[in-house]
Amino acid sequence: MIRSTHLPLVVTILTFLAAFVLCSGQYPAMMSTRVVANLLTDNAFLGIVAVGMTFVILSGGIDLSVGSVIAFTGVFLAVILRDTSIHPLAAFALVLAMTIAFGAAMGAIIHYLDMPAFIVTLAGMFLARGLAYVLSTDSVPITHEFYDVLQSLYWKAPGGGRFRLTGMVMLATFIIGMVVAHRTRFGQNVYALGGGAQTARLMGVPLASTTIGIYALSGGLAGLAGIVFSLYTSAGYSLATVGVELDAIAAVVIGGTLLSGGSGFVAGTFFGILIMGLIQTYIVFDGTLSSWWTKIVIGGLLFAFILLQKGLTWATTARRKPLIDFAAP
Amino acid sequence: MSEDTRPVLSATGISKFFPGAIALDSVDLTLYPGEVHALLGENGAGKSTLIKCLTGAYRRDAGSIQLDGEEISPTSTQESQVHGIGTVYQEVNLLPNLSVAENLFLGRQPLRFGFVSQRRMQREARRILGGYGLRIHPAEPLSTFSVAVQQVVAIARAVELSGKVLILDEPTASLDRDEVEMLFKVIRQLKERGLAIVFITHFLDQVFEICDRATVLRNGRVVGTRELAHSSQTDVVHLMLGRQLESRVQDRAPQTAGKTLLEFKGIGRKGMLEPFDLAIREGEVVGLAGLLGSGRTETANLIFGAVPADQGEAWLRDQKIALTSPRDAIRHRFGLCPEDRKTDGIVGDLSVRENIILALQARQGWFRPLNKAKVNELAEAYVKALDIRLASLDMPIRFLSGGNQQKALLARWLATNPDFLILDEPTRGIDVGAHAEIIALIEGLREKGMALLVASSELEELVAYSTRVVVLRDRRQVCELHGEDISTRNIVAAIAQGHLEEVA
Amino acid sequence: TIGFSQIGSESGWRAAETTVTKQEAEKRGIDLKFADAQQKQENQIKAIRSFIAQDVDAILLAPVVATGWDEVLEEAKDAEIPVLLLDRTVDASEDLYLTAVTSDLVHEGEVAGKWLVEEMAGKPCNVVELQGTTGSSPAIDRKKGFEQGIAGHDNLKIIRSQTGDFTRSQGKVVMESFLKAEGGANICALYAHNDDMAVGAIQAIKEAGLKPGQDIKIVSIDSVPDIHLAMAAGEANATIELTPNMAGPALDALEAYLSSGTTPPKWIQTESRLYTLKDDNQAVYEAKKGLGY
Amino acid sequence: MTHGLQATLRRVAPQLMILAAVLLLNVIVFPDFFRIEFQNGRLFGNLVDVFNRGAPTALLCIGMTLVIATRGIDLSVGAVMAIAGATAASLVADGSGWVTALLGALAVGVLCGLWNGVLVAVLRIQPIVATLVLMVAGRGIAQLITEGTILTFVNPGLIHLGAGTVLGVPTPILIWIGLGALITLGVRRTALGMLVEAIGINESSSRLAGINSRVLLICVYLVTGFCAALAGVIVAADIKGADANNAGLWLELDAILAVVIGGNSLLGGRFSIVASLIGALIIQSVNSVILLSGLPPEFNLVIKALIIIAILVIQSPTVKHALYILRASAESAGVDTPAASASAPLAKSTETAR
Ligand SMILES: Nc1ncnc2c1ncn2[C@@H]1O[C@H](COP(=O)(O)OP(=O)(O)OP(=O)(O)O)[C@@H](O)[C@H]1O
Ligand SMILES: Nc1ncnc2c1ncn2[C@@H]1O[C@H](COP(=O)(O)OP(=O)(O)OP(=O)(O)O)[C@@H](O)[C@H]1O
Ligand SMILES: [Mg+2]
Ligand SMILES: [Mg+2]
Repeated sequence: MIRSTHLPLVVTILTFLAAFVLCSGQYPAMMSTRVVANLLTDNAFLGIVAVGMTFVILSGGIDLSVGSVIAFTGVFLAVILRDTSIHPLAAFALVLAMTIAFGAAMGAIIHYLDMPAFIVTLAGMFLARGLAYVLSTDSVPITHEFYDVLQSLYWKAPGGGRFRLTGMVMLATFIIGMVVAHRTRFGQNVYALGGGAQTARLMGVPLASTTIGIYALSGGLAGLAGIVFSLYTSAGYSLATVGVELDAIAAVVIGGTLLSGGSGFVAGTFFGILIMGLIQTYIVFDGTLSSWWTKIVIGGLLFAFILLQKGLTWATTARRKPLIDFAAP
Repeated sequence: MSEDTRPVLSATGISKFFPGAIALDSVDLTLYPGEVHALLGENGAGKSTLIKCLTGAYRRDAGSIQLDGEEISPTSTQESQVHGIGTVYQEVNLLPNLSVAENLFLGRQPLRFGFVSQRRMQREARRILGGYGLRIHPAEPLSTFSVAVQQVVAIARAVELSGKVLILDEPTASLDRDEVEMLFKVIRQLKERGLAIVFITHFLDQVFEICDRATVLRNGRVVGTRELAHSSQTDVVHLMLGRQLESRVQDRAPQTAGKTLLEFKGIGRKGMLEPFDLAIREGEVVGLAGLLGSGRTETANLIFGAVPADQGEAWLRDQKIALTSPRDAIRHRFGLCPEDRKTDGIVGDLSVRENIILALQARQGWFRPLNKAKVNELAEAYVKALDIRLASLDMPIRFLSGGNQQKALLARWLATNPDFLILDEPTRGIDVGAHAEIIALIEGLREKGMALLVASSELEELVAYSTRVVVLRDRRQVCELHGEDISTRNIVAAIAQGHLEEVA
Repeated sequence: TIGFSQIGSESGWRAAETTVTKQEAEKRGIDLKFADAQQKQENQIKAIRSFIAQDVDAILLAPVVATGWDEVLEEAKDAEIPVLLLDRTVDASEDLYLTAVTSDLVHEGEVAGKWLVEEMAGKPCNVVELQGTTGSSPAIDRKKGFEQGIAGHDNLKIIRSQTGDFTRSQGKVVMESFLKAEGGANICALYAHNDDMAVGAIQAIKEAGLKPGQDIKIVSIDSVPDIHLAMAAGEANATIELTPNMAGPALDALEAYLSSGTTPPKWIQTESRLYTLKDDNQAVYEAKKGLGY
Repeated sequence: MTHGLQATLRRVAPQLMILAAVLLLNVIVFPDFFRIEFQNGRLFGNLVDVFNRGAPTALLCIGMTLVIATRGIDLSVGAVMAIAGATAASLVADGSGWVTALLGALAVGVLCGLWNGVLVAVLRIQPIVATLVLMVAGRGIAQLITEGTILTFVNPGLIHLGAGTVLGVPTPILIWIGLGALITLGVRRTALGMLVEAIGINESSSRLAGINSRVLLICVYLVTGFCAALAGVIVAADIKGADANNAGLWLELDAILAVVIGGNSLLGGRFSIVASLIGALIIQSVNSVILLSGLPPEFNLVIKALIIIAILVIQSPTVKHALYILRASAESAGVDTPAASASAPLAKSTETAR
């Protein structure tokens, strides 16, 4: 039986499948391992931050800093690998520690100073991008052989699609994210926070550690996404991934998570990512849209998805029958 | 309750200050194992504040707490839970987005290999709720259930959490007799296990039925502690109010109803309320009786246009009118005091003054602000008339105690001078003194020729002021009682009749 | 079929490049698939991958940044699709692309610097600089080039340098603050990394009661129509052309390569022509007006 | 009246103090900061620039304050600015007069507001997502109008709105102060202000109290669209061209920041437009510090972030509360005035409980 709470997830999955079939009908080349592999590879970093964003949004917050944190991570890695002889793995650990601390600091400010997440993470966004500029304004290539090794880890499927390591990292992140969200106390606390912070507090949810944990998680995943992005481009660039936070938020919302918090699924976000990737692939396959029409069409499709979701949710809640509660005494 | 047993919990000198108000002034409270301790007091006396201080939801400003002889100082509700103090706070405090089982087990979910085991959690939830006569699917989100069910879940959760002390702040306000009985059964069991239970309510009958001792608060101070076995209701009421409650003349209201004001014909909404006919005359109080979930609130909302009807028609003074939104209703001089004051009534951050004039202003229109002098005059008049306890008219209404919020909402509608006033549970959470005042107020309004429709779960109250009682069952009108027929017994019979049919 | 991955449409020049590219393709009867990346490298990479999946005959790429293309270019090479770079080269091994048609950004800055050196002829001159978007390669290279151009001429001194984000309004805002911070009389020349910022700055100078082009010399880069209009009015002094027609030479090279297998040189440099007040700027303006700038 | 003025002053006191501090910072990096001259027929000086350059953010934050008061947010204002600018430019390019162009642009802005309002109030889409649609698509629409170019115009009337002066004062300053005053009076002298706050705090209660929350919500978005359009026209007029690509880019974030610095809660409810406007001036003063400091542009964002974080921390409820207690206990430690001794037990006991 499909539980009513699972409906948005089902809707998202069905929407994706329907859209994919429709697109393939128009451009048969889309039904290839290449396109599927590209969807995974090209959206790997976005998917990873979107997992973190899902947690943040589930808790009723928002994290605008992720795009800048990705850029910062990339620049930091590039600069440190250029200027020192540190091994990339050590650099990864270092940068992850930094981004986790950065996220935790934002979470602490949000909780202890009682400030809205929107504003705190907006300042975080300025700060992270600013620090990236200070490190280097130029784009810095990464030429470490370990990077070549990581990049050469892929499986070439029949049909030419390359399933790369980064795509697998994204899948793993999603699976771990799902387990954490639904099968751990931390995950339950995240949902509780999203259901109402005051109530959650009265029910004994540790607000401070949960809030800090959520933003630390988001920061850490942004750091991981930064590492993936640096593998993806073999470079660090301070102007990279501008506005990625909005893409991530859009993916989360399309995936059926409510921005007001408390309701949604990590798995939904995965399909949200795929849907967004599909939209872009479709636009490129079409190849006739001018710059401005590209923007308008993306906006329009975003609207269409929101509307579809709204309609389905409305249709199902309107029919919801009250459940009979008390047994005769 | 022998003198020599050591107290489980003893709080001494608890004080709490709010800007402009002293909510608690050096309050002492002692709980012995195996006792049910009533905490009584008028609205705004500081009962809720006291338990919030005890459980760490508020930071207390002075005082100490000892649990089993050891000093504790919980700074969060989580900490007090760890100490074995389970609490149900006044407004239902559960998470609507989580499932029933998740709500029950939040913070102490059964783990398997370090991961939360949903299956075990639901099995356990089913077992626990079964003990309260509740047979529901625990995987459904809490929001799909009625307030009563949510209240029971909240109680069940608190009971599970309380190893030593269980605190219940007005748990019975939205429960029916049967559920109350069920709750009392559980309380008696816990009492036997040696728990100390704090029970806050405004129903004195319930206090005398279940409690052993009572501590009475007035204006943030303890005015006395009584062994209930050795005291009377009047004694306790006197302690609470600081004065005698005039015994009201139990005269049946004379039948002087005027001409028909409103007539509803076949009005209803699919899936919510069966179509019904109802006529209401000026100077008449129509009572709505029924069990939880029988559709009283739905009737009120439908008539007010809060949920538009999809069939039937409404006539006002022999003119057909459309009721598709509250605004329509208000234009026709209707008023509705909703059941759930927290979500549908108060506008928390606005001042008490603004809350009182809100409906009047909304009817006046956007561009015709009420003048300041008039606003003050109105607000002050109602604060006085209804005896609303507040520090200042400028304070946000959410800082008022529950009962005083209810009175402020009444004031909001009285300020619009309505022809027809719908009251949904007008005395929920209101203290004995105010209770009597509100009943008197309803009678006063009726005498002035206003038409009222009052939904309430308190049958005595319905009997006291209704000129006619409509009994609902399963979202359908089942019968109507007039004049001399109106009595608690008859109403119960009318409700129960349906029950028997259903079981058969 | 040829795929064209464009950065976006962040400026008039970019829009013109897109227009010209489409025109050039049409002229040759080529079916051009256009993908706008909204200024994001990841979108460009996605677009190239999609082009590969569609099995296009060649790919035109106007890279948003120099680094980070190895992986995707390798995939293109594996699929035997030639890639031609427009207006910027990439930091990747040369065998990954067929050719790059670009201007020399450093050279442009240098031309601007040299022009100013000549114009001032040894007189002392305080220069203010309006940089492009922080971190973008034109901003970095044009700054570097200009500094090279004026190196060794101690009479020229850059006294203030701040970013104007390549936009008109920021150009105006930043120029206003320069004028106040340094005093209009102290500034003798303005170097702007693009014409749009210069056009904005001209307005700021006028509002401050000074004469742009005379009191403050103005040199900028790109040669968009509006700067020629300003030059025709004597309000700007020099601009260096960055042609939007990168696709023409690229498509020529591609056709030659596909039909006869002639490998083009790895770098086809477009001309960085200097326009000064001596040119017929009104005519240049008229000629450029219709190009979609 | 004077009572209301006093209340307003008390409300905006923290913002004024912060503004003073940031202006002081300006003076430190540039001692002549406060010098104002009359030059070339217009007031000329850094302070004038702060007011003039703050105009777009100030205009945006007038509407944004109202939207945020209803517990909403409008991410599309930057895009609406671009659309409005493009509309005005293309209208004058087609030979219309500046009045027509202005009215046309404003109408388009209001239309955009209507779209957002309907999405939020009727379709019940969460504001942040609802306005994200127009944020993404709007810039495309603006570019569609200008075809990606900067649409330059020479109409003196239109240019006057952005770059002209009235009695030596730059027109944008007069426009934003005028509109700010108009709307402040408009919401405070009528019941609108309170009703907007009511629906922001508890929409369900407000609806049941008879407030037409749907129409009111739409109106609020209309006002925001209007303000954004006006800002768009000013920005275009300022550079004598509509730059669809860059006009108002990311300005929505500045506007939201201004509203928050103005002490308004993102959770809706009580609002003060005056405080938001001061917030806008604070942001512009921060920008001015950055420009005047002469530091390399790499540091711009870091400086901005640090100053903003400092401002926000000072304003956070927790710090405010701590300051309040500190002040109270300092008072009680001092001379034994009756007022001080009255507040003393409160402050002390709160401290001991920590
Ligand atoms: N946060 C607050 N700020 C200011 N005053 C407050 C605040 N919370 C409560 N009060 C005041 O403290 C007093 C005690 O309130 P409390 O809620 O404890 O009353 P109560 O005894 O539970 O009443 P009721 O029976 O109506 O629930 C009231 O006068 C109330 O106005
Ligand atoms: N939003 C809702 N979704 C589904 N069912 C609902 C909803 N609201 C109420 N119900 C159901 O409708 C029925 C009527 O509930 P309601 O509480 O309004 O009845 P009532 O007679 O007014 O009871 P009381 O006022 O004593 O709580 C209940 O069975 C409840 O479960
Ligand atoms: Mg209470
Ligand atoms: Mg009810």
